[in-house]
Parts: sequence; C-alpha cells; structure tokens
Amino acid sequence: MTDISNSNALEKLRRMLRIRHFETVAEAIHAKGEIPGALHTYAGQEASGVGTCIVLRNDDYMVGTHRSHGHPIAKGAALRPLMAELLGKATGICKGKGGSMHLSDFSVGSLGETSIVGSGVPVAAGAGLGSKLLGNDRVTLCFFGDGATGEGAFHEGMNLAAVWKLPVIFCCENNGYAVSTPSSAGVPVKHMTDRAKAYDMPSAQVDGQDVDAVEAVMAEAVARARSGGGPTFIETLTYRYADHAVNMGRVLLDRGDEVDEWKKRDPIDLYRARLLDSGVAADVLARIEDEVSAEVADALQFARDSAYPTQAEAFDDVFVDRLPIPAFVQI
Amino acid sequence: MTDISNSNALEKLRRMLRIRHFETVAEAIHAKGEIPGALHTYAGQEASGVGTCIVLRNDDYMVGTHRSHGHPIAKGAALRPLMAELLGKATGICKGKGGSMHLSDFSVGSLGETSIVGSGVPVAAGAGLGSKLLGNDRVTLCFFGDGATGEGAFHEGMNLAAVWKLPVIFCCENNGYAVSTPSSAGVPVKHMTDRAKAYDMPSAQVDGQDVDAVEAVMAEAVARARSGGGPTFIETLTYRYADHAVNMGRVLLDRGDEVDEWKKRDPIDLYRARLLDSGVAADVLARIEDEVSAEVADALQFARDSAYPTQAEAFDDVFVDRLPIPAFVQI
Amino acid sequence: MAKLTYLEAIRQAQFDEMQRDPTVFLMGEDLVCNVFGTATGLVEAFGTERVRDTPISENGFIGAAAGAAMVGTRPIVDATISSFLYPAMDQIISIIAKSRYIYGGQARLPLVIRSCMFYGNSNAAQHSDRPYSMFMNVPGLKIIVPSNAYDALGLLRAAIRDDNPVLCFEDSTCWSGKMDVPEDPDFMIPLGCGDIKQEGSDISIIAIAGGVPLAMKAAKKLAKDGISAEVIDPRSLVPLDIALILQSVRKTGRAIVVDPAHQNCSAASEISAQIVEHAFDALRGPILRVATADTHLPFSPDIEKPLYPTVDRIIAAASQLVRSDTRMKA
Amino acid sequence: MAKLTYLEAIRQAQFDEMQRDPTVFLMGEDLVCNVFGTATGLVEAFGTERVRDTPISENGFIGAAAGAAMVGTRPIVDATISSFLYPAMDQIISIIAKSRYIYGGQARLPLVIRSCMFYGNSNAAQHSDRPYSMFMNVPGLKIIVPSNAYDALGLLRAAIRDDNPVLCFEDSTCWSGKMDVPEDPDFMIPLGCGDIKQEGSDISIIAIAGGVPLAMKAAKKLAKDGISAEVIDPRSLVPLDIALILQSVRKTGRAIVVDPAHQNCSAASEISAQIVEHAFDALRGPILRVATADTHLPFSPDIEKPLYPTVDRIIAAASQLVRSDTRMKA
Ligand SMILES: Cc1ncc(C[n+]2csc(CCOP(=O)(O)OP(=O)(O)O)c2C)c(N)n1
Ligand SMILES: Cc1ncc(C[n+]2csc(CCOP(=O)(O)OP(=O)(O)O)c2C)c(N)n1
Ligand SMILES: [Mg+2]
Ligand SMILES: [Mg+2]
Repeated sequence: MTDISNSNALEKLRRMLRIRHFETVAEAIHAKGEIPGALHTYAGQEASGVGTCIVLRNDDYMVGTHRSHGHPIAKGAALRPLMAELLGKATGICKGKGGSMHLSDFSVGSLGETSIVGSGVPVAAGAGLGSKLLGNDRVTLCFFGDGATGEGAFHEGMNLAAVWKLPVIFCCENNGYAVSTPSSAGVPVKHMTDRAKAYDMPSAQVDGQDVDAVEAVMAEAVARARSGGGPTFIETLTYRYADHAVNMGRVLLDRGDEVDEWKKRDPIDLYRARLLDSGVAADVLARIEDEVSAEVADALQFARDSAYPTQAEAFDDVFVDRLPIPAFVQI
Repeated sequence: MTDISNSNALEKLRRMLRIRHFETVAEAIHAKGEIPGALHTYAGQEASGVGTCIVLRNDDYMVGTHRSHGHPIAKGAALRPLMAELLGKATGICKGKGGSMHLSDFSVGSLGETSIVGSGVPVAAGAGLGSKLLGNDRVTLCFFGDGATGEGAFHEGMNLAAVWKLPVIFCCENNGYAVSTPSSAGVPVKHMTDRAKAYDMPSAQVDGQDVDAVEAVMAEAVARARSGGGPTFIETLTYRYADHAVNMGRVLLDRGDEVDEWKKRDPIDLYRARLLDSGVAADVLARIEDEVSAEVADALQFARDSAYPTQAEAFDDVFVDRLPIPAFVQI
Repeated sequence: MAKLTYLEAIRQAQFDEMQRDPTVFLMGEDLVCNVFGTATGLVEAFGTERVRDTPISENGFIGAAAGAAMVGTRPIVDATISSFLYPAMDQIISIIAKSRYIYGGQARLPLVIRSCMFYGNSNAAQHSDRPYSMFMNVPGLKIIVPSNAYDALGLLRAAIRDDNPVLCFEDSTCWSGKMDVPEDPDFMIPLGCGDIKQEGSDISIIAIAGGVPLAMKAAKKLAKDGISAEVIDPRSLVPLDIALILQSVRKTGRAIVVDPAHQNCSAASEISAQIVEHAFDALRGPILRVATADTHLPFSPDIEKPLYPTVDRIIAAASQLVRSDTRMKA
Repeated sequence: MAKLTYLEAIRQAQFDEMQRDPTVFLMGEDLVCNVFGTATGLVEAFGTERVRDTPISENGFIGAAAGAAMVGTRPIVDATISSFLYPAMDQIISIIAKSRYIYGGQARLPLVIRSCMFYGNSNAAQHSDRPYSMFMNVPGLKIIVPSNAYDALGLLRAAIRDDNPVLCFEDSTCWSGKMDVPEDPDFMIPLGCGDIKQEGSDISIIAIAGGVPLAMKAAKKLAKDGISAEVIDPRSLVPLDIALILQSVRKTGRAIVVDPAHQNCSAASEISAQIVEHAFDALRGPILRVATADTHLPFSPDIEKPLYPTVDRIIAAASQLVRSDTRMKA
C-alpha cells in the first residue's frame, strides 16, 4: 500500500514526528510554567492532520481549531515561530499575541486556529469562495472536531460550500469526545458522514490512524475540489491521548483502558512499521527521528532566546495602523 | 379517504376558510392603511397549517414564523384578538405590541411567531424539553420555511431535539421560495427531508395542498412524539400565492404562470371538492363559509371598535413589572 | 454634481468600487431582486458571481466574507436589516474583529458589512434594532453611520477601500433624502472625520445618523428662540472624532447627544463620558442624552414614535440647558 | 455562617434552588464533569435530566432555555465562558429579551444565563471577553455582576427566583476568594440594590465585578495618603442602583468608575453619563473611567496584564482628581 518511491512517504513520517516531538516538549515546558495559558494537545491524531495536509500545495489554505498545534506543522510551517508563539515571544508566528489556541502560518496557507468551536467553518467556506472568485485553483482544508458539528456555524459553512460548490474539504476529526462528552451524547448520528447528507455532499469515513488511508481519501477530495467538483466531507476516526486540555478548568475524564487500546494503533508506530515492512531501512527512520528531535530542540532554544513583545505591540494589529496608546499604558 | 364521520372533517374546512378570509380582509384593509407595518400572507398554504394543527390538543404547543397568520388560527385561536393585533389595538392578542409578525395565542398553546428566520426552532426544542422535564405528554409543533433550513438555529434546534429525543414535530413548509430565492438556490438538497438525515430523525414529505394527507403524516408524528419516540421532520410541499410580503422592501418576483398552476390545486378548493364527493351537502359547506365570513367581519368590527394602547403600555411587559417611564414620555 | 438619494448613493459607491476593483464583490440575501434599491443595475453590470445571493445564514456568509477577505478579495456584505446581525455576532466579534490581532498581523480583513436600521415604522421589536454601540465595545471594528446621501457616498467608498473591517449602519429614516454629491469617483470622506453640520455658539448638539436631521430642524427652531446651536455629526463612531466634539463643547460649554439607539450603554453615553472626562472645565451644565427610551419598540405606531428622539425633545433639552445654566461664563 | 469561595457560593445557590423548586434545572456543556467546580454533587443529587450536558450549540440550548421557560420550567444555563455567548446572541436578544414584550405579556421567561469572564490569564482574545455592556443596551435583560462569594450567593439566588431573564457574569479573578455567607436558604440580595463596600468622603469609586477588590485595595492605600474613598459596588447593572451612586457622588463631589471591560461604550461610560446628567452640580472635577484599554487581549502575559484596571491606575486617577480639584467645595 505504501509506495516508498512516492516522495511523500518519508515526509509523512517526518511531519507526524515533528508534531509528536513538538507537543511532547510543549507539554513538558508547560508543566514547568514556561508556556502560559491552556494547552490542547493533538497527540494521537497526527495521521489525520498529516494525511490530509500532505496532499495540499503550499498555496492551498487550511483552517484549524483550538486543537491545532499539529495542523500548521502538517501544512509545512517552520517550528521556530510556532514554539516561540507558545512561549508568548515576539518572534512567535503571531508575535506572541495568539498563543497555543491561535497557531497559524499564513506563509504556508495555514489561516489560523480559531478557538471558538465551529467558527472556522464559515471562514473556510469563505476562503474557498475567495479562490473561486479570484479564479485560481487553490483548495481549502477545514478541520473541526466531532463536537463542533453541533454548532450552527458548522451547518451554515457546510451549506454555503455545498450550495456554491466551493473548493473546500471539510475534515471532521472524530476523536470520540468533546471535552467530556462522548460523541454519542452530542451527535445523534452514528457516523459523522451522515451530517454531509443534509448538504448532498460527497463524504468518506476513514481510519484516522492510517496516514496512507487518510491521504487516499483526501487525494480524491482534492481532485474533486480543484476541478470544480465542489466540497467533500471527510471523517477521520481518531483519538486524543491526553485530557481535553491542561489549564482550562478541570477536564479530567475516566476513559478506562481506552487510551491504552488506542495507543496500540498509534499512527506513528503503525506507519513506521509499514515503512519498515516496505523495505525502508531502520537507520533511515532513526535518522529522521534524530533530525526532528534536533529541529524541535532548536525551535525551543530559539523560543527561549527570543524576547517578549513590547507593551506597544499590544496596540498593533487591531487595525492595519497602530492604535493610539492610552496614557496609562507604560511603553 | 376523507372520513366525514370524523368530527375533524368539517373543522378542517372551517379553519382553512378562517385563515383565507382573515387574510383576504387583512390584505384589503392593509392596502387602505388600516394595518401598519408589513404583511406576510399565508394564502395557498392553509392545508399545511390546518392539517398539522388539527391533530394537536389544545394544550400542545406550536411555534410559528414571520408568515404565521394562519398558524394560530389553525391551532384554534379566536379571531378577534388576532385581527385587533394586526390593527395595533390594545385588545390585540399582544396588546398591539407585536403586530402581524408576532401573532400568537398562548391560551391555545400558540407560543408565537418569531420574525427572525429560524429562531423559533431552538424555542420549540425548548418547549419540548420543558414538557419532558415536567413529565407531561404535550408535544410541540414547530413551523419554518424552506429558506430557514440554512440557518444555524435550525440546525442546533434539530440537533438538540434529536439527541434528547424531544417530543417535537418540525414542519418545514416548503413553498419553493425564500423571498426571491428559489429553494434550489439556497438549499443543496432536492428534498428538505434530506436535512433530517443529519440527525437520524424520521421524516416524511407530503403534499401540502392536501389537508388529509398532511393530517395523516402528522398523526403518525404526534403518536411517536407523545409516546416518547422523539421528534419527526415533516416537509409540506406548498406554495404562497402572494408576493413575499407587502410593505417590507420591494420583493416582487416574476413567477410566470406558476401561481396560476398552483391555484389549480388550491387546498381549500381541493378539500371542498373532496367533501362534496364524500357526500357532504353543498349547503353545509356554504353555511360554514357564511359563518366564517361573519366571524371575520365580526373580528374586524371588534378590532376597529377597539382602542389603541396607551403610551404607558409601551413600558409594560419588558419585565414582569412595569419599567419606570422616562420623563420625556407623555402618558 | 449629481443629485442622489441616500439609497442611490449607497448603490453608487458599490457600483463605482466594483468597477474600479475586480476583487470587490457583494453578497447578501435577495440582493439580485434588489429589495431596498441599493443594488440597481449591479447584477447586470457584474453578474451573479460578484453580486451573490446567499442562503439565509448570516453567521455563515458574514464569516465567509472574513475568509474571502483573508485570501485577497474585498467583500461587501449586505446584511439587509441590522436586526439580522445578531445571528452573526460570533463571526463578527470572534473572527472579523479579532483575526488580524490573534494572528499577529498575518491576516488582513478588508470587508464591509452593511445593514439598515429599519425603525420607526411599525416593524416591531425584532426588526427595529440600532445596535452599533455593541460593536463599539469590540476593538477591531470601524463603524460608520451616515446621515445623508453625501456622507453615505463618501464614507461607504472610503470603507470599501479601507483595509480594515467596517460596519456601515444605514438609517432608514434618512433613505429618501436627496442631495448633491460629487461625481469624482475618488470622492471619499476619511473615517474618523466628523462634520460640523451647522455652526453655533450656545450649545453643541452631537447627533448620530437619523438624529442629525432632527438636530438640524431643532437648531433652526432654537435659532428663532435666540439659541445658537452647533450641530456635529461624528459620521464614524470608530474611529470617533472626539477632538472635533471637544472643540465644539469647549466653545459652547453645553452639550446634548442625540442618538436614535437605546440609551443604556449607547454611543451617546460614550460621547457624554468622553466629554465629561476631557472637557469638564468647559462644561456649564449637565450633558443631556436624547436617545430612545430603554423599552422595546412596540408595533402600534402611536406608541412607538414618541420613544425615539424627536425635534421637540432636542429643543426641550437645549432650552433646559441654556435656561438653567447656573454657572457664570468663564 | 458558612465559609464559601465564589465558585462554591454559585454551586450553593444552584443546589439550594434546585432542591427547593423541582422546575429549576441546569444545562450546559460538560456540566457533569464539573469543569469549573460550580456543579459539585449536583448530578448525584438531581440526576442527568435536571443537570443536563448539552451538545456544543450555544444558540440552540440558550434558545431552548427560552422555550422551556415559556412552558413552565426555570432553566439555569451554564454557558461556561462569556465569549461563548456571541454564538447565542440572537436567541438572547431576539427571543429571550423580547418575547414577553412582543407577545404582550403572554410569555414569562424565568431563566438565568451564567457565564464566567475568563480574563487576565493568557487565554488570548477569543476567550477573554467581558461583554455585559452589550446586553445593557438591550431592554429586557437583567444583569448581575457579583464581586464576591456573599454577593454571588445572594444575587444568584434572587436571579433564579426572578420571573425575568437574568444574565449572571462571573468574574474569574474573584473565583478563589472565600468569605462568610449566611446559611439561611432564603438569603437573597434583591436585584437593583447596590452596596457601599466601604464608606468614604473624598471620592466615590464605583467598581464593577473584578474591579471591586481592586478598588478596595486602592481605597486602603489612598487612606494612607489621606484620601477617603467610598467604594460602591452596583452588583446589578440592570436594574442599576443609580440612586445610591448619585447619593455618594453628591457627597464626595468626585467619581471614578472601575470596569474590567473594554472602555468604549462600557458600563463605566453609562454610569459616567448618568452621573454627569443627574449630579452635575455636585461634581468637583471630571469623572474618570478606569477600564480596559480598547485593544484586544494578547496572549503574552506581560503585555496582557497592564491593559486591565489595576490598583495603581485607580490610585493615580483618584490622586489626580483630588489634587487637580479646581473648584471650591460648595
Ligand atoms: C463556541 C464554543 N463553545 C464551547 C467551547 C469550549 N470548548 C472548547 S473545545 C470543546 C470541545 C470540542 O470538541 P470537538 O469539536 O470534538 O474537538 P476536540 O476537542 O475533540 O478536538 C469545547 C466545548 C468553545 N471553545 N467554543
Ligand atoms: C435572520 C433573518 N434573516 C433574514 C430575514 C429576512 N427574511 C424574512 S422572511 C425571509 C425568507 C424566509 O424564507 P422561508 O424560510 O422559506 O419562509 P417563507 O417566507 O417562504 O414562508 C427572509 C430572508 C429575517 N427575517 N431573519
Ligand atoms: Mg472531539
Ligand atoms: Mg419559503
């Protein structure tokens, strides 16, 4: 199944590893107080982000959620500005003003996480509309969770994309829970793909732990979108290992041995095994892992070495021009 | 098909006629300036309102839309307070404060029209939730148009009702248009019933010009709801004869001979013919029509004879207790 | 000079800008059928891709405007009636107002959201909203409130060319007023520049949107009583030309703010608070607000109309201020 | 007397009222897992029908609260973070605030919408909102803003028993404060009754929610400088106890309003406007607002914190007012 002559093959592993290492480090330093605010990690879901984004061009667009450390990385973003952002530094991708819930990288088409559940869906439809009106063939990928499908914004964005046949791929990352609420308690359909029926939108459900399988359904969806065939809804069946978030209320949940069960199908382990099976040498994989480790360490060092934003920066980027700064603010 | 031994048989005709006459008079006096504001008429859609409401008990609930002159009448509301409301009189069902877009009659379970498209859907879900929590067996009927299914509020209300198995019947009155927008331009599915698939909700599409057919699907839905089986989605295929509204912008639309075609299947004509076929005597029908005529004339007289609300009334019903009245307001 | 109504001026600004810049497009419900008359000839000129009817889903298409703007277009959203902005509040506040900031300046959102305030005409409480003060509380949104055709043309054109999100609140009580407007297709009124609609020396009347014509009428009548009123139209509420307002109040020593919106936490309250904060020493009496009573708007016409600002209320407030002036002129 | 934190007080009010009245129920996202600790033991006591986890659909379940209230229940909605009210604005404004009115008093909507203002803690612009002033502009909504555990208990209990819709804004900066509260299960603080948190004679500091503890600290420090500050907590913003505020300002002649929300069109602006309108003659200087700078809240902690009201800013404002008092005491 995995075609290692495909230049993407090792890149998929690399990106999944980047996400995993990036977050492992982030969690560790968050626990030490180096990262302020909350942290919603993506660990366990890497194949969903990478399998979809790997199909995209650099100039295609992607819209994330509150759980989007992985998405810009999957889309090809450099790690330094992302890590610096988590630490609230001026060199962060959002100049330290967004933090964990707003990772993004417009230079690779990552139009940002939005931490209001469901709110990225209309934005993604709009990016698709923009491409259509500008007459280019870029497509937009929109991530959201199972829980997000309860939101009106989800419905309206899906509906617009369907009515206008916009080049948008909607990727519902079904990790089984919205905070503490099992999908079955918040969503009346068994398969998220049934949501797409309300829009007559083609849909596919896929094993979200299998990066190749995700890539295959995504490739079909992208081909459809790019050729004017309109939107597709993809459900990736996946799982988050960690609690919903740290430092955002008390969101512990007893999930029994579910986590351990899912870890047996860890997307990175699965894919690594497959690569080995396909004849990739173990030391090639080891080298990639070392490189990624070094990359993440470098990003952390960069972030740590960077300065915090100045107070005046708090008044930039509200509008295109800086706001007048009130007298009481010391700059 | 029509069982005239069924005591509802003539009542259905009576209610449809009440709506038709009520609106004919309303339109005429609106044109003369006796009714302020806008008027969205229901003529052509009577079988949808009556076929559904006729199945309900007086203590069941119903939520309407901007196009709801017909709904409270179908639910059994008295005409005098409704007509007085259209004229903005203190004896109006809303004391003259709601007008055409807020007809209601809580005494017969008509919880009111809301003129923000889609906004009645969550309210209806809530009425259903209330009944469930209070442990009674009342059901709630929620009307909305084809266009309303684009709104997030529609989606969220449907989703709640499905997840919680609430005793609510959602009736989508598909009259083919939202203002000037054909259903096909605003809704990506051919059948509104496809919307229900996103909620795993039982659904039925029915000829909305045939009051008996509507009654039949509604009876099934009500039985399901009352026995704890949860919500149902009904699509009534129907048509409005008049323009979207009068006195609410310029909403003319060239519909070719569509109107004439639909008038051939006028719900009242169809049903009258069926009653005659079933052996009801023509003079019985004529008597009903006379009675309804007189009722509407009486309602108009009542409305005309009624006083306008006093200025102080503008400060009542914001809260349960009257607001303090500002000095500048002469009372 | 051309003579245009307020609605025609809006249409003109949209037409000109769509012609000038192919990335400008217009979307909203039932645009093509041109419900209120601001889209006359637009479909014919630009087609239904760029003059785009939307499904009824304000949060969806207003959010879509954000996305479309981020990727390089310049959307104008016609949200028809201001009351329909509520379903879209999340996209307006969480996305449109905040995206540029939370992404550290990576995003640019050049878009305009137009809506009309449809009050005073028995449309009842759900269709009569004038909610601009809510949006003033949110950083990141510019807000214009044209009170006549000339301003509507100049402000809306500037808004469409602005690289920031702009909300345009169009006052339906001003719709039919016709006046001369410049034919220069680059005629613009910069956002943040208020206008002295009439000079005067005894009292400053700061009036917003539909409050301006009322203030002008009141000023005429006050003149007959020997009271010289200066009428200031801020024209944009964000940014607010507070300098112009303070200058006037420092001259007259008295201020009234006329605002067709509900009074509680209104733009009038904000302007009053800024005046007292920055020009207290110049004040010769209280600052009075002539705004809408804080009740809902009822359907029945006779009890609806007295709830809004009226010429008489402005005159009464002005007379009260001038008569009860207890302090000596500095 | 029991010693409770602010969060425990909220839990207590909910618990007591659910026990007292079987028509009271609670719904919201992830209630059962008790994210912020206001639902401890509630599921165990009342079950998951009355303590109801909702799908993520704020407009849906807040609208459902309206419907449920209309048919005879008394819902409490836990909307978690105030920022999540924006998706529900339409149901809050068009339905909850207006239904009683548009139906001429036929509807009764006894419901409470609770949400916390989750600011000051690097949660970035989309999670740090304090939007009460928006709702003040809408008639038909009562609004409470408890600043400590005692008030939270008394106000929330009164809100749950109120036959009108009440919005409860809970300030996360006050969460951990513990204090004595009455054990009387009928202990209530009537909505519309402000509280003099500290008496003083030189200056009135009107402070809202999380602004109150800051004002108290400032008052202590000011006392050392010989400035006697009176601290007033309105406790409910609708209805607003303007009589209490005016009484204080008439006594002190000076006023500062401390408001953790954005300044533009804030509750502080409204209170300032009411003071200048009704107590101008008593004023010995400008009314100053100590509110949040009108920019978004950034993630990076060091640049976020100085944007909010601080004790130092209150002291600076008070000192400025007292020192630069140019008029003689009456
Ligand atoms: C509008 C809104 N409501 C509630 C929240 C709080 N919240 C944050 S994440 C989340 C659950 C989202 O679940 P899902 O969409 O399945 O994404 P996941 O966290 O599982 O990736 C909730 C309720 C929010 N951020 N925005
Ligand atoms: C939220 C909102 N958006 C727009 C409108 C304006 N509007 C009133 S009726 C209507 C069309 C509704 O179409 P549909 O739901 O099919 O009902 P119909 O009028 O056909 O009965 C529109 C767009 C509104 N009242 N509320
Ligand atoms: Mg999930
Ligand atoms: Mg329709």
